[in-house]
Amino acid sequence: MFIKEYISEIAKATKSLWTGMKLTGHYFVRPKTVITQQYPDNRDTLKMADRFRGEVTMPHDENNQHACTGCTACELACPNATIKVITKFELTPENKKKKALDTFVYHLDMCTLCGLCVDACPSGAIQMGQNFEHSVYDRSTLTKKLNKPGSKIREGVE
Amino acid sequence: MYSLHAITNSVQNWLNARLSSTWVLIIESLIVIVLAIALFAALGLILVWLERKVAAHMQIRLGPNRLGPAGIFQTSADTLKLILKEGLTPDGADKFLFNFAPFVVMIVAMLLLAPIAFANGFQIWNINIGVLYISAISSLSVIGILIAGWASNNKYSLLGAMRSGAQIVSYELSAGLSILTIVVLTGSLQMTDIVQAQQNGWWIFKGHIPVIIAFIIFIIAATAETNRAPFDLAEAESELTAGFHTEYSGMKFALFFLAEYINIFIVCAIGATLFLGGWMPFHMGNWTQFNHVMDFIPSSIWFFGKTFFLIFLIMWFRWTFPRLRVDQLLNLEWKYLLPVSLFNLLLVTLIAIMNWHF
Amino acid sequence: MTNEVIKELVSGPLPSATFDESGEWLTIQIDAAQWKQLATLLYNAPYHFDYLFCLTCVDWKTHFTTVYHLTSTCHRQAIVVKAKVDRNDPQIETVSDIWKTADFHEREVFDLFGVRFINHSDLRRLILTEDFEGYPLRKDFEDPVNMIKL
Amino acid sequence: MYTETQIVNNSDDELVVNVGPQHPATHGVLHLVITLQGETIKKVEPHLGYIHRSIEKMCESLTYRQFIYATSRMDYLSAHINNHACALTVEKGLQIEVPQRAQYIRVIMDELTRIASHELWWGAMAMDLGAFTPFFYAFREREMITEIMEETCGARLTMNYMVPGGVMTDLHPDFQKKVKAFIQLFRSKIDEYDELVTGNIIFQNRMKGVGYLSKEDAISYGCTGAVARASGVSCDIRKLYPYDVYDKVAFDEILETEGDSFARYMIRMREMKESIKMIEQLIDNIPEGDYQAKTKAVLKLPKGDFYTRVETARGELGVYIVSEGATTPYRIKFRSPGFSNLSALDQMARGGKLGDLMATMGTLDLVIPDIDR
Repeated sequence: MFIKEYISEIAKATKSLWTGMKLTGHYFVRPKTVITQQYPDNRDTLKMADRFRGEVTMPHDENNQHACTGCTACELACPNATIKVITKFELTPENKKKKALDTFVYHLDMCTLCGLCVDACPSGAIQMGQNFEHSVYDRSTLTKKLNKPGSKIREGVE
Repeated sequence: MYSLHAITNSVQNWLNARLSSTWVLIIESLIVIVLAIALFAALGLILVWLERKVAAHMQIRLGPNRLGPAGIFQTSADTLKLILKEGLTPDGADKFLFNFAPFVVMIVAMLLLAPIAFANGFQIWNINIGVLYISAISSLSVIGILIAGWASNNKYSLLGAMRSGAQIVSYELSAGLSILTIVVLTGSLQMTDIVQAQQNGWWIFKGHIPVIIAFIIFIIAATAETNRAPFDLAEAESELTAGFHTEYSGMKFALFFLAEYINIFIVCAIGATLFLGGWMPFHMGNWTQFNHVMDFIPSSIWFFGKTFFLIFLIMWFRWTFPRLRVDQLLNLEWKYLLPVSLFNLLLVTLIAIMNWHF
Repeated sequence: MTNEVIKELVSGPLPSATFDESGEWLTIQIDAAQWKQLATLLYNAPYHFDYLFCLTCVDWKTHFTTVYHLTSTCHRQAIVVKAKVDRNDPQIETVSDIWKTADFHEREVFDLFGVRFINHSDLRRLILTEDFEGYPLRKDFEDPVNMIKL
Repeated sequence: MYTETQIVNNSDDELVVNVGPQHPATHGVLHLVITLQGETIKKVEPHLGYIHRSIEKMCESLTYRQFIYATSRMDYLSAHINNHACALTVEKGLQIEVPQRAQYIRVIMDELTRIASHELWWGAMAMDLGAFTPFFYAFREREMITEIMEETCGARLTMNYMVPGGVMTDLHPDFQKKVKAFIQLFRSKIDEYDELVTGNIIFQNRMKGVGYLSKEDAISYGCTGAVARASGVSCDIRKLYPYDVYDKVAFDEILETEGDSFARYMIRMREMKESIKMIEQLIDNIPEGDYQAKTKAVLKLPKGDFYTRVETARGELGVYIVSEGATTPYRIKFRSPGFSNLSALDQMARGGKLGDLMATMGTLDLVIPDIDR
């Protein structure tokens, strides 16, 4: 009986090993199952999800206008002081003083891409961009000014 | 049958006609050394590339694919990198032994190349105790590993080396016993005789089930002797980081790496010679037509084809199985492989005596 | 086992303990000196609070409270014990011999708050380095290099 | 730390080996000082803190909306569940009623995260045992989950999708379709896992009877999750103290009684199937409605302390907030599951071989940032 057990043990072990080998062999002979994405080569076809959080951007329309009122809600919402909103006072046509955006400083190197600033923005002025290739040679280039030079706030955004 | 005798003989005759016999010997030795080193380099590059490709496709990846077609130059680039790297020697290491160990392992691997018949009439040294020579020399590589582990002055290395010692000493037994089955059947220790004995069929087909069992045991023991997963306890990446070669870098590491692959090639070549007929083509009984077609395929292709088949098998093991634990490793040898192979040897002896084999 | 029963059973041996039922679980507030006695009491039958699932400390600037969240795997009842620890000489009896999980948690509290656990077998810093000065989770901890004051 | 003299003066042929902080089997920067006698382990002593960022101290200066994102960095493999726990605590304090739709979304996301985490654990654990291939098979399926996450939440690992009162954005229109496709694929692939690893004789020998933890010890060491359930301790928070819609889903608490590494392994393998079952029940029944309750712009928790327990992929995560009525927590404590589970490692590994330590550590499913915080 001992011999029988001994042999059946060996047979069972061999079978379990063979099942595993069958699986790896199965994939070995089927090159179509390969899932590798050849990243820098597939850049043209690579499409990130719409909601992917790659960086904070401020969209400008064709008249070089944005929607930021300079309310600093994003600055307050940011957990790591990534955003610094510098405001100035502009004169409206009615000769009233009005707070407006001067510079929107964005430190990409400190950003954790949590999306809280976009969530907090009351006028939808900032968005999450899909760009994820952020590597640079000089760290100082990661401090960005989001509003384009000469841009103005869009009409009707309060 | 196509033979390489013509080439080797013509080289010898050409040299004999022009030089004294001493110079002939020296020049022939030089040719052999150059060929052996070239074979080493080529094998190293091809096997590493092959392993990476096999692994990649089993793991649903592509593997190296940037340098050259299908990445075949990747290993050359890696070798270049290893040559350019600084060869560090740790402060507390035994400097002489530390630098000596990779060469021991390498020299052993080179010595093992001598009696292997690569093709019909193409063999470095047709020694009449070929099989004995191989089993004697192959157990020397453990000394290199022990030296490396001890001299590194690293606890991981030491543990790895000790494991390797226990492992190789015990697996040598079942490897030797399974080799003996073929020696018993052939009645000769000479490699050429063993190959010639398989002219009418390979031993694995002629020798009934006992030889198949011996073949399986040989493959397991060979995997263990070359420290390959699932028996890679000497380097056990997740336990001992890199085991006995933790402290090695640059070219010294490359020598260990190369020796590992050369050892795989050699054990697989021995397996192919003993069980699968070496360079002998595949013959089927009295199908003369078929046998004739088979004879047209050069004997070297037969040899390398069989060897690479076995190498693929060993790679297949590596990329499928988890690693054994050190006590289970010894259990497997002493409780399963050794009794089975002893009993098996008895059966084979019976077959040989009664002439039951085909 | 209801809160009433626990209150009754605890206030017997520890008359100075106060109870607070405003939170999710019954909270027992005691002094540091009484903790070991209460812990042994709670661990044994009939309460059998065998599972210490959270051990932490709060710095109230005037004093510390070590907070123990206990539950019983048989009664599925949870209670909170808050022990008041003197801030100038923070020490409290260890419970790592009762609940083994307290071993690591007490070392963590010692590391970050500086509360010394008496009779703890291996009270060393767990997370920070041995030569670290100060106890970072205290409210008066200052680190001019790594901390930005808002 | 050991000084050189201590090592030299060790009696009984003991060998003190540092495993980590950089070691292939510690999955991060865990430092174990192990005392060996030959290959047998005499003692394991963890040294923590290599990735300590003092998240608890950081959170004391972050508002109740902001601190949630930081918790994704603790147990990054179950980031969703960490965020969920924090959101639940804030909701408990403010007594916000979360809309049904948000509750459903949260639970589905939690379970997807759990599967993704267990997939990674499975691959990494097989790697600890020396099998490299399972890692890639596990990542193939995990990739589908991360893609689903990326599409709906905007990130693959640190989602930051939960906000107090619900979830940040509504589900992506393709969400249900993709999750169903994933479930179908996963069901066909999970058998491969069994073929490749579970049934393998070498694997079973490495796992069975290794790293034994008794039921009493599991309770005493405060173990939770698969580690405790493998020893027969019923501790699934989802079952015992259901939160969100866990009380509406039918699922079993997976229990094993052997207490060894193989039991822990089986718990997690079975949990993956259980999670699939839960998602199947929920995915077609997500009610319409708001995905976020209306909350004030500035959240202030009332005075008092609040404790929430949730079941992450590794065990019980407790979030303890002490509030003084301000906009930031006065004191916050994360009771992380890995911390308690790690403390039982010494007990489990003693007397085993060096290889057993790796098997045990693999089945503990340690995530180092979760331990160090």
